[in-house]
Amino acid sequence: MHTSFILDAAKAIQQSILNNEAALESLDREIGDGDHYINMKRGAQAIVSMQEELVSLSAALALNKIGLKLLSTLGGASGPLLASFFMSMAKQWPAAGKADLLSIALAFDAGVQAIMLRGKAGLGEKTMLDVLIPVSQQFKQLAEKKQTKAFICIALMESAEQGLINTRDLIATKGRAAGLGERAMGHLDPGAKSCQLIITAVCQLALAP
Amino acid sequence: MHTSFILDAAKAIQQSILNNEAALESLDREIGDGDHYINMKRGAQAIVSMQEELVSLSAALALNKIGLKLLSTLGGASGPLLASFFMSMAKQWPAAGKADLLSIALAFDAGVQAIMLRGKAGLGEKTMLDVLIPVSQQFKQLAEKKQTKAFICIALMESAEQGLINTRDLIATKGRAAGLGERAMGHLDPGAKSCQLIITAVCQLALAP
Amino acid sequence: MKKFINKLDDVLLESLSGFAEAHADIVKLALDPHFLSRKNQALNKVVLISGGGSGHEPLHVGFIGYGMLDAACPGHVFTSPTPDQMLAAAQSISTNKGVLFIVKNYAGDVMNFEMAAEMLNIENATIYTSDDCAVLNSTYTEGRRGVAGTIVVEKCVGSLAETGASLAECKALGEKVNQRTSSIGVALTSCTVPAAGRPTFNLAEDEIEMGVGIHGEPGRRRLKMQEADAVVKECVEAILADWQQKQLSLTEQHETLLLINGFGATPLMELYLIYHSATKLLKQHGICITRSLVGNYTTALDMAGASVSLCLLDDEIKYHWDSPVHTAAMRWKC
Amino acid sequence: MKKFINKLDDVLLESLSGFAEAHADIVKLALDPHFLSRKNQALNKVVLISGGGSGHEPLHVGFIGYGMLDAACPGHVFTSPTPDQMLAAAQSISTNKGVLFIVKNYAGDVMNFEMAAEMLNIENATIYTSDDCAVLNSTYTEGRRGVAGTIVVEKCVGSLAETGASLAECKALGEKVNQRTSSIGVALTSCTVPAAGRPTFNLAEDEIEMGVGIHGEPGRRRLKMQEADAVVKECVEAILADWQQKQLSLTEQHETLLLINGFGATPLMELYLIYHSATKLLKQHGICITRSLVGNYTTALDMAGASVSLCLLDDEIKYHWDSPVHTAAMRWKC
Ligand SMILES: Nc1ncnc2c1ncn2[C@@H]1O[C@H](COP(=O)(O)OP(=O)(O)O)[C@@H](O)[C@H]1O
Ligand SMILES: Nc1ncnc2c1ncn2[C@@H]1O[C@H](COP(=O)(O)OP(=O)(O)O)[C@@H](O)[C@H]1O
Ligand SMILES: [Mg+2]
Ligand SMILES: [Mg+2]
Ligand SMILES: [Mg+2]
Ligand SMILES: [Mg+2]
Repeated sequence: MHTSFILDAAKAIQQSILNNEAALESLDREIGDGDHYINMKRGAQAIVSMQEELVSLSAALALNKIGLKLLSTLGGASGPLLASFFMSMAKQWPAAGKADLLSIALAFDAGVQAIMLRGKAGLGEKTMLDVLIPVSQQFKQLAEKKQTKAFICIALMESAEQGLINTRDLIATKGRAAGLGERAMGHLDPGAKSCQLIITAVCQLALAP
Repeated sequence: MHTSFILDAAKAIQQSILNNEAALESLDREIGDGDHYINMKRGAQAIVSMQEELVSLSAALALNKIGLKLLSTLGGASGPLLASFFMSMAKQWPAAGKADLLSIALAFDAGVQAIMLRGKAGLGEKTMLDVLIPVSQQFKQLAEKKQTKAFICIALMESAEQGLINTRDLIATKGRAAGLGERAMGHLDPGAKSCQLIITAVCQLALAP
Repeated sequence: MKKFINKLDDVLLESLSGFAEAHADIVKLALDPHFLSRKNQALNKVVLISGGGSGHEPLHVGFIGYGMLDAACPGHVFTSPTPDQMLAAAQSISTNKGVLFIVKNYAGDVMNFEMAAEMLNIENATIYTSDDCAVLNSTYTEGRRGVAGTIVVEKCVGSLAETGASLAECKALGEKVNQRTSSIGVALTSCTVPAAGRPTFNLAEDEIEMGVGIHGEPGRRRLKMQEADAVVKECVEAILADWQQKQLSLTEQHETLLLINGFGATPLMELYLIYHSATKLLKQHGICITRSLVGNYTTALDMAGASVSLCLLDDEIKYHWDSPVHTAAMRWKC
Repeated sequence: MKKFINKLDDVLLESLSGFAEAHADIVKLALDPHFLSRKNQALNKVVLISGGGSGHEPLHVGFIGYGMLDAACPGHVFTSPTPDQMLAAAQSISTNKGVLFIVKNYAGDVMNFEMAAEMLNIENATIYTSDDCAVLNSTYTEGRRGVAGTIVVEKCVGSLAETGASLAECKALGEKVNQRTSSIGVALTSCTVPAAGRPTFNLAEDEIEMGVGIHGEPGRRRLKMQEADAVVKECVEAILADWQQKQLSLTEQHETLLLINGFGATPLMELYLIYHSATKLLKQHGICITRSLVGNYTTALDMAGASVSLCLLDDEIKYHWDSPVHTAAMRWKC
């Protein structure tokens, strides 16, 4: 994977976030404080504006810079979490020319682990991890089985979708919705929704001819 | 006129004010601060509660007590004005047995003069005086001409109604509406409305068999 | 209407009781007729008494205390207090220096205080505040309204009275401060008088009322909501035009006090944004701001909106503004 | 949505600029990353830094100054600040006593401050405030939220830090105050985040949200509007139940601080009515109130509503609450 792919992915993610304003905004209004869309929009905008600065860097360096940028622009709960994801993923990122799907999956998994560590959270707590953990596990498994990129991308999009849907009937035990008890049930988690959008945007880009 | 008439009049006035809540309230909301109905209601309630205290007094003393009570319960612009009206009217009130219509008209006029003095206002300033001044003038004229009580009552009710309607197209130069300029046009003055209600209630009572 | 109240008739008394309890170190509450006064009354000073309809809190009760008012007479919501309140307050505090009433220039307040003054057998005088420059044709009417600038008058006269100055001196300073202060307010929403149960006026979702009074009286004009800078520009220009009309001349070394007052429901975040906007614009007009006050000081119940007040300082006013004050709503240097 | 703003993107900076201009005698504003700090930094004291999403003003910027915070890092509206802000603030102030972060216990705030703390090469510690007893099942979750009680923590720790106390001592006092303080809030209306342009949640004309968070997070339950005494009763009982759970024992001579905090759009008149109601109820429970604070101190933009906080004082807390403080929003004895 080249840096140019990362830059294109950033643009695709930004577009996807902008297209889903209503959903992101209303989800966080329902069980949070209503700023998640604005945060994600600000973060995506900041990354897209880095194009020039990133284009000449290696993928690992670019991912690290992205993490740092998110750390200083996103804010909220998603800021340090997504920043940690990118910075940890960057650390594990395979060297140029060695970026096979399995090593990318392992780097991705390192990112997800960093979120778990930072957020002290796991599966089933009604957070972005309910999308990221299953996606990461499946990514590793399918890459180990040497499935094609296309197969993997489709599977991950489905997995993300499923993870997102799973958050609907969970009681939140982390994040702002944790106070809600049963009242959080019936609502998707906003952070899970953005992660699903991000994964879908990247997979679709990877699928494009 | 006996004190018992005054007490009955107080009840009739209170009833009329309560019946006209919507009108009084909305007029003062439109060109004032929205409290006129509440003020009048509180004032009327206070007077009606004085029944026992007043019943054994002369009409003049009762009217003076009413003025003092209004002074300490009404508040707002209408408080000192209506209080001055009653206190001045009380001073001019004819002695028991001498309460012919002309002397009552003169006492009423003394009350209206007191309002003019206290409020530094006259005709055409979009206040309660636009009802009270014409009513007072007509009262004096008709009483001088020795018209019957019934004739006078009907004439005063008409005059009050006309005075009230006249306030509609005036620009206010006194009271809270004075800042409004042309925007006050098209609205009746709330204080004029209560005075019209008061005069009508008293006249109707006087007309009753 | 949703408000924290029990019975409508008890709102005022329960609220005043809470105020007196929360600030029992500074004030005490007298009942029937109602007024609040300093817990420890200073002797040998002019007694400063203000008052007016309730619903503008902290005005006036929040300004009772050392360096400011001696007593305040709260009326019902938006309704002037009655003369018996002012009489009782004045009579309960006896000094040999006389009583100075500070009254916002509204027909109701003026007449009720006037009657109290006539009935009072103690030497007294009255200052009428009239800083509101919103109403354009005020020269043809009974005059301008007193709004947020009243605080500056109360603060400065309060400080002077503390020095043992005479009634005439206190009145003169108050009138000077009033003359040098102009204000104008803007409403984004109406307020709701508890007893009325519904908004006093209606503004469309994109309308604002320029020049609104602190009781929700309609103002100068109704206009479409605009960006803050445009709204504040109209306020600042109205004030500066008023200064010109008042022939307040600005020397090279002039200093001013800028007061951004919230009407009750506008967040501090926006009040400070207005402050920033006003300073930018005033600087463009060569105005030098050296004192400031930002917050909810003269409110209109739950109205969203704010007013801008500007006071042209001189050494005397500045001295008395800066001097120690210890009240519930304003406290410094002690 | 009608608000005094120019461009959405500029709200925060313009508002902070106004704040810094209006209080230039106390604070200064640093840009990129944004933070505010004392104009005259005291040396030889623990550096107290707080921060959080904006929209709660005067919290935290209004509490920078002598006797309270050294710096505050404001995030976007309702969004935690980012670690670079805390780093810059901490690095700009150098004393040899270390840095104490005071953080309201929200996932976002916790993680951003945590990352800053990890990256900071100065000795530091963190206090997490968690006075909100609204959330019933908080033991199963990541914990209770920090709300208006945070002010009491900042005031007391601020006072102690001024004496030259150590980082550990400051942290210990802050944690004690937090432990002895419980709060719960009620919303009558939602708030509107400027960038969202619409209310965060919807309440019917006769509904209230009991236990609401200061970002409009849903609370304990939604109920029909009732008279103030009934609403306040539920708040007071929630607090006393929480004290029991915390095993705070009340001696004969106990003293408490009662804080009635407005969320932004509720008039002072109602806040004092709540204060009166709360004192009545607390007295019935044998609670003795000897300190009080009533006003808009920890707001939620333009939300109508209020919170009740009760702090069980001891001699140390009382001493530090009473000690001089000079900030934009709280000032006494100096
Ligand atoms: N401890 C945590 N672990 C993982 N994800 C979390 C955690 N806390 C919050 N989140 C995620 O963050 C999202 C909220 O992000 P955002 O709205 O930007 O921040 P905030 O909650 O501070 O307003 C939640 O929907 C959830 O997915
Ligand atoms: N100077 C005045 N002279 C005569 N009547 C006046 C004067 N000022 C006000 N009023 C009357 O008082 C009425 C308003 O009374 P009210 O609403 O009770 O008091 P406020 O205006 O103080 O709220 C006006 O409608 C007007 O009729
Ligand atoms: Mg959020
Ligand atoms: Mg009125
Ligand atoms: Mg009134
Ligand atoms: Mg947030």
